[in-house]
Amino acid sequence: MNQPDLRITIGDLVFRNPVLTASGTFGYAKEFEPYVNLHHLGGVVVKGISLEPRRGNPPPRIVETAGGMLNAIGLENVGVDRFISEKMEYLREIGTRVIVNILGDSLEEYQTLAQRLSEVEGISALEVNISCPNVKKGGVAFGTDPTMAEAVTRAVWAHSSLPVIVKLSPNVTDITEIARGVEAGGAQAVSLINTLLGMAIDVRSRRPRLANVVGGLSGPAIKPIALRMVWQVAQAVKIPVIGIGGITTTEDALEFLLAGATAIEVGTANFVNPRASQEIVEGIGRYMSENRINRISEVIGGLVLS
Amino acid sequence: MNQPDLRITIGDLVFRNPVLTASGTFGYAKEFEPYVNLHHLGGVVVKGISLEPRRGNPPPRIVETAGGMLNAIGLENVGVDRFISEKMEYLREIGTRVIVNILGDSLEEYQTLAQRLSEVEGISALEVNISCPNVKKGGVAFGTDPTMAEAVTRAVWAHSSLPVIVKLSPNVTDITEIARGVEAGGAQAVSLINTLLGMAIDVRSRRPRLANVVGGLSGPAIKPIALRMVWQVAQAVKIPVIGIGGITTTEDALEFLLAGATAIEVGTANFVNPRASQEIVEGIGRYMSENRINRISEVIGGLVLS
Amino acid sequence: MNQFEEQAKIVRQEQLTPEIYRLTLKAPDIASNARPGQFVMAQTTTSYDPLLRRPLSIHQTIGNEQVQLMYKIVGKGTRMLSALTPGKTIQLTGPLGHGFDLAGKDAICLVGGGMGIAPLYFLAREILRTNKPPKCTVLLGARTAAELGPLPRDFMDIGVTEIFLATDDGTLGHHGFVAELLPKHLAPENKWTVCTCGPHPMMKAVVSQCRKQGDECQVSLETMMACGISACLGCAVPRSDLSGPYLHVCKDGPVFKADEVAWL
Amino acid sequence: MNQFEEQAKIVRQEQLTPEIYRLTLKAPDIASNARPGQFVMAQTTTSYDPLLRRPLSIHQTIGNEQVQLMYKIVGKGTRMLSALTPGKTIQLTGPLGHGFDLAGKDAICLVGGGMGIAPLYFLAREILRTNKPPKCTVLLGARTAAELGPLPRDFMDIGVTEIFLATDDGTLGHHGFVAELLPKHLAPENKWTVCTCGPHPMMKAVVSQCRKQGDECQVSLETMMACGISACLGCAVPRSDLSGPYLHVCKDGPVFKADEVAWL
Ligand SMILES: Cc1cc2nc3c(=O)[nH]c(=O)nc-3n(C[C@H](O)[C@H](O)[C@H](O)COP(=O)(O)OP(=O)(O)OC[C@H]3O[C@@H](n4cnc5c(N)ncnc54)[C@H](O)[C@@H]3O)c2cc1C
Ligand SMILES: Cc1cc2nc3c(=O)[nH]c(=O)nc-3n(C[C@H](O)[C@H](O)[C@H](O)COP(=O)(O)OP(=O)(O)OC[C@H]3O[C@@H](n4cnc5c(N)ncnc54)[C@H](O)[C@@H]3O)c2cc1C
Ligand SMILES: Cc1cc2nc3c(=O)[nH]c(=O)nc-3n(C[C@H](O)[C@H](O)[C@H](O)COP(=O)(O)O)c2cc1C
Ligand SMILES: Cc1cc2nc3c(=O)[nH]c(=O)nc-3n(C[C@H](O)[C@H](O)[C@H](O)COP(=O)(O)O)c2cc1C
Ligand code: FES
Ligand code: FES
Repeated sequence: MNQPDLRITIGDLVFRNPVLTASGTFGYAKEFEPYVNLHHLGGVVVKGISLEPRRGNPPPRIVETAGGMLNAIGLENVGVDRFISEKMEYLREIGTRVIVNILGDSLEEYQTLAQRLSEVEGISALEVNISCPNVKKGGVAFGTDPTMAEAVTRAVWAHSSLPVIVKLSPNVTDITEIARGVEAGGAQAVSLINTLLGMAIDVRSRRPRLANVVGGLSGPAIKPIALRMVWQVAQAVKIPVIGIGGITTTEDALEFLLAGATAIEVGTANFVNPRASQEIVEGIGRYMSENRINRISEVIGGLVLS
Repeated sequence: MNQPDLRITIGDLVFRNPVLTASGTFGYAKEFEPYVNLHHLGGVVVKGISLEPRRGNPPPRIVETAGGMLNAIGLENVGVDRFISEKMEYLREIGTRVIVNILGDSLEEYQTLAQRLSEVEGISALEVNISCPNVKKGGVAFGTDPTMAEAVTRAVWAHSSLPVIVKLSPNVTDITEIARGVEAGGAQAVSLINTLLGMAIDVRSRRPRLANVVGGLSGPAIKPIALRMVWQVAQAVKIPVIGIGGITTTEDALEFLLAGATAIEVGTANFVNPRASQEIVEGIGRYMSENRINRISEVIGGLVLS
Repeated sequence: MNQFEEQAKIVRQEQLTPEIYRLTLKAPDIASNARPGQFVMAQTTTSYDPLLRRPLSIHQTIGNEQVQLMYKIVGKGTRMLSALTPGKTIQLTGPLGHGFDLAGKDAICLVGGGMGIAPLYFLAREILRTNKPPKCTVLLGARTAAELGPLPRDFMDIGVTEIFLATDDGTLGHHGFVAELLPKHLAPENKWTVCTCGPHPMMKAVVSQCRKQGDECQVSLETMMACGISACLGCAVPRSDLSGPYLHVCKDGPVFKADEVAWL
Repeated sequence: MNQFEEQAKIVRQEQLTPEIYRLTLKAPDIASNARPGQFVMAQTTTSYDPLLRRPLSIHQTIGNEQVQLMYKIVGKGTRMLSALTPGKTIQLTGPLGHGFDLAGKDAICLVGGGMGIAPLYFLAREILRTNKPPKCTVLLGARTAAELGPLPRDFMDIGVTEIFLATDDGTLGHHGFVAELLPKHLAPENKWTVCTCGPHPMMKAVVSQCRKQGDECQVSLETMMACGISACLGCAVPRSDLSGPYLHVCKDGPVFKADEVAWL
């Protein structure tokens, strides 16, 4: 039998395989050079970039929970200028697709970021993080209202030559509504889920365990929720869906593909095992060979309902 | 030092201590007689009761996940008539408060249930499960819309002499909105959270692991989300909040009390350790003695923010 | 209800085959109340992953003090259980469910497959102890000889004389399925009660053969279980007529009359 | 970057005190690249609870083959680690972060408290090996004598001659805090470099004493860590002027010049 074909397509972009790394969990890729053959990955999504550099939240910023972790990094990043001047040179040479995750507090910020990054060589797509609060609209997250989500998508899309992936927040009543808004706004794909808002308290000090009080829950604990949302969204929109949330093993990745995800992103698992992303690429290949599956498209959406 | 005073009040009801058991995880209490001194508990909330008996969903109905479990029992129950004739006799004698969890597919069903149960001796309060789909409104859950949530609350309240606790679904964008709706509808208290909607797939058979495809996620995995919601709701409403979600140890219970919960319910932990609820009662007492806390009210809402 | 929650100290942890272990626990309340076919919910770890306890049949009781379990490593929980060493303590809830019903039966045949053999050993001991004269035929099946490990010997050691084996690959006894041994070894002049436990397809074949022969059949079912104590309602199985309320394996079973439940 | 991911086989697991363990692992890539003050991220279980690996300092390397860790049981992760037996394998990432900077220092004083002593042993060995003549004073503190276990002896065995102890309860050495030993034992005629690792309040006191004496001070900090490899940005600590971007312990540290970071 031939080598199985793991390639997937999002918009006009072909990816070597469906395994990407999730924003904020893979640094700017260089951090993983000792552990992963970066060019074996489908792509990397870099840490969220804003217009201006951000310090992020004060520590403590992370706390472990049952089967997961909370983070309140607060979107610490070097800002778009330093990102372009300091990080892109390396990223252009890693031999895989680079997706830049962007975030802003206003439509204008998203637009400017989209514009700036479209001029930069070596970027395959933008992933728009819409979980951030809209400062102008009283801090309600862009990602919790379908109209606002559509507006951000349109703003980015109109100001960029790059394919636009919009990353959805799970902290909503009906994620398919948001996904449809984003699709209408011109997104080439949606990725989901971002973290679930959570909290932990130290009963000895009676204080929150995170200086920011609340943080984002990620890791295996959230996988069932993420998988359900990916399945719902895959049925609700026509654009490709990228599944994220607790993916740690090959089996986890396959669950998301079967539920209808065209690709997946490995997040917190990179912290637990820095080789996780590459091991999942290899694992999917093995699964396909063992089950005599030639193309990954035969797996995607392959869930059997009786 | 005196014995610490663990009593709490919800409406006019005094509870021996803040530890209740969550609906659907404690049967009709009798199942736990070999393991727990039922009269040591603050109260028990019995399995959700509907007007007619329900078969529930076909098996498989449960699957374990990282730090949690999914269930799709499908609200199997004996119906209100058999509940009253077969279960209440025992429940009247257990020496603790009995709260009956009710569910329906329409406002009328909730009303009728409220009416029927108000006539029954030995029931301290009703807990209204509003996570169920409203059959008349196209299956959207009562619990995801503040107006609908208010309407159910009002319907139950108007047809019952019993205090009404409304149990909130976490599958919403802003749980404080729903809580405020419910408060406006006349609820004496809110309890939260119910399960988060999730899913799991068996990659070998390519089938969902639950016959119902999706199910409710519970257990330690969801604790950070539940705690965050309880904290938010405790700030948003004036009525007491009952905290639920992944509570397994005394520390977990204390986290919820510090976040502002007046009482807590122990759920999935009853499956993992049938003595969990009683151990938490004992643990809270010990914590108070060790920290020279006389009254539980000194713990409730005691979170320190700097 | 004679159910108990015990802090059970591990007395012995024996590895019988690469995958099969026998665990001896000190749990006097459970030991002195257990009946063949009943099970326990066993804690495998203090971690939250895996979260739930695991249902395991009682393989035998030793005096009124000890409970023995026999289990196969199939996943995280059983693997963690196998890593525990003597002196450590685990929580055990039991004895749970309804066991086999032997009242007034005289010719009894036990048909076990794989780990389903575990509870049948306890049952065989009970039959040999109480039935006078004991008439107990034992048919054991497995995929391959190694999977049976010391089990056939164990049955012989307690005095079972009629014991016949089958392996899917023919490495021991009959080459084929254990259900195929029934017509050969159950003399039609007796009114047999067949007690079976094992993989679903095996039990289905046994039930169908019993129907043909007109023998009564009791089956021990397995489902996913969250609680084991009738609280979660997770262990539902359909009744034979596929209607009415579901049966619950942890309370109505795990042993059922074959005709009570549906064989899909 | 000289960082490696190794499947490290457990060579020895020694219990030194009721709570303190010493773990020897075969991890040649890490062993041959480690510098004193660096750490590893160690897997403690294959379960998802606890989920994250644990940061542990390198206590010493043995030849170019083995890495030794010394840890105290304080929670789930360290408890699970202590249950692992020789022959088992755990994943290890390292060596991570920046160690102590000894370039051009001649009079070095190591001040350790509790488990903070673990990396100082590796450091002492390195000083004795490279500094000619070695001038290495070691001050060790703990709550009580038992907590120090065999550590003072270990330092003497490798040739440290100037070693002074302090315990909070006076059960061994100076009755009081280890920082109080600094003025007495650091001869003012030398230009000392103090290297310290231990509980935050202890290090704060050491830093403050060093400032008074005009001695250079290097501190090894601890924070919660999810990744250890500069990917999560969880290990932030504020700079001494409390402004500008945060420092990250796993990358910019764990060893910092005392003046780089804020002492709140
Ligand atoms: C009443 C009863 C008695 C039992 N007695 C024994 C016994 O004496 N010896 C023994 O070895 N096993 C027995 N089992 C089965 C045993 O409970 C499972 O093998 C065990 O729970 C698996 O746990 P795990 O974490 O190792 O595997 P998991 O990682 O949980 O699962 C591994 C695989 O086994 C499947 N599985 C898990 N649990 C069950 C289950 N309860 N039923 C069917 N499939 C399952 C899973 O779907 C998965 O594919 C019994 C089960 C029941 C319900
Ligand atoms: C660079 C570095 C090197 C270290 N070297 C050593 C060493 O050589 N030997 C050793 O015994 N320990 C060392 N530690 C500390 C060690 O990592 C923690 O003790 C361990 O992670 C606790 O895990 P646990 O699961 O047992 O405890 P948990 O259950 O996670 O926590 C128990 C308690 O300890 C606190 N805690 C946990 N981790 C940390 C942390 N990283 N910093 C501060 N408080 C924490 C928790 O808040 C909690 O109160 C080091 C830490 C760092 C960052
Ligand atoms: C420490 C940390 C930092 C993160 N930073 C970002 C970010 O900058 N932008 C973003 O869109 N998502 C961010 N995420 C969310 C992840 O990309 C991912 O959506 C989420 O963690 C769920 O996946 P997981 O469970 O596999 O981690 C971050 C997550 C973690 C844990
Ligand atoms: C098996 C099972 C059955 C449940 N049945 C009900 C029910 O009938 N009515 C209800 O309001 N909640 C029901 N719940 C939800 C629990 O009461 C509780 O809100 C939820 O499980 C979260 O708490 P936990 O994480 O402590 O279990 C059920 C939960 C489980 C696991
Ligand atoms: S296993 Fe919970 S009811 Fe049977
Ligand atoms: S621990 Fe993750 S960046 Fe330092």
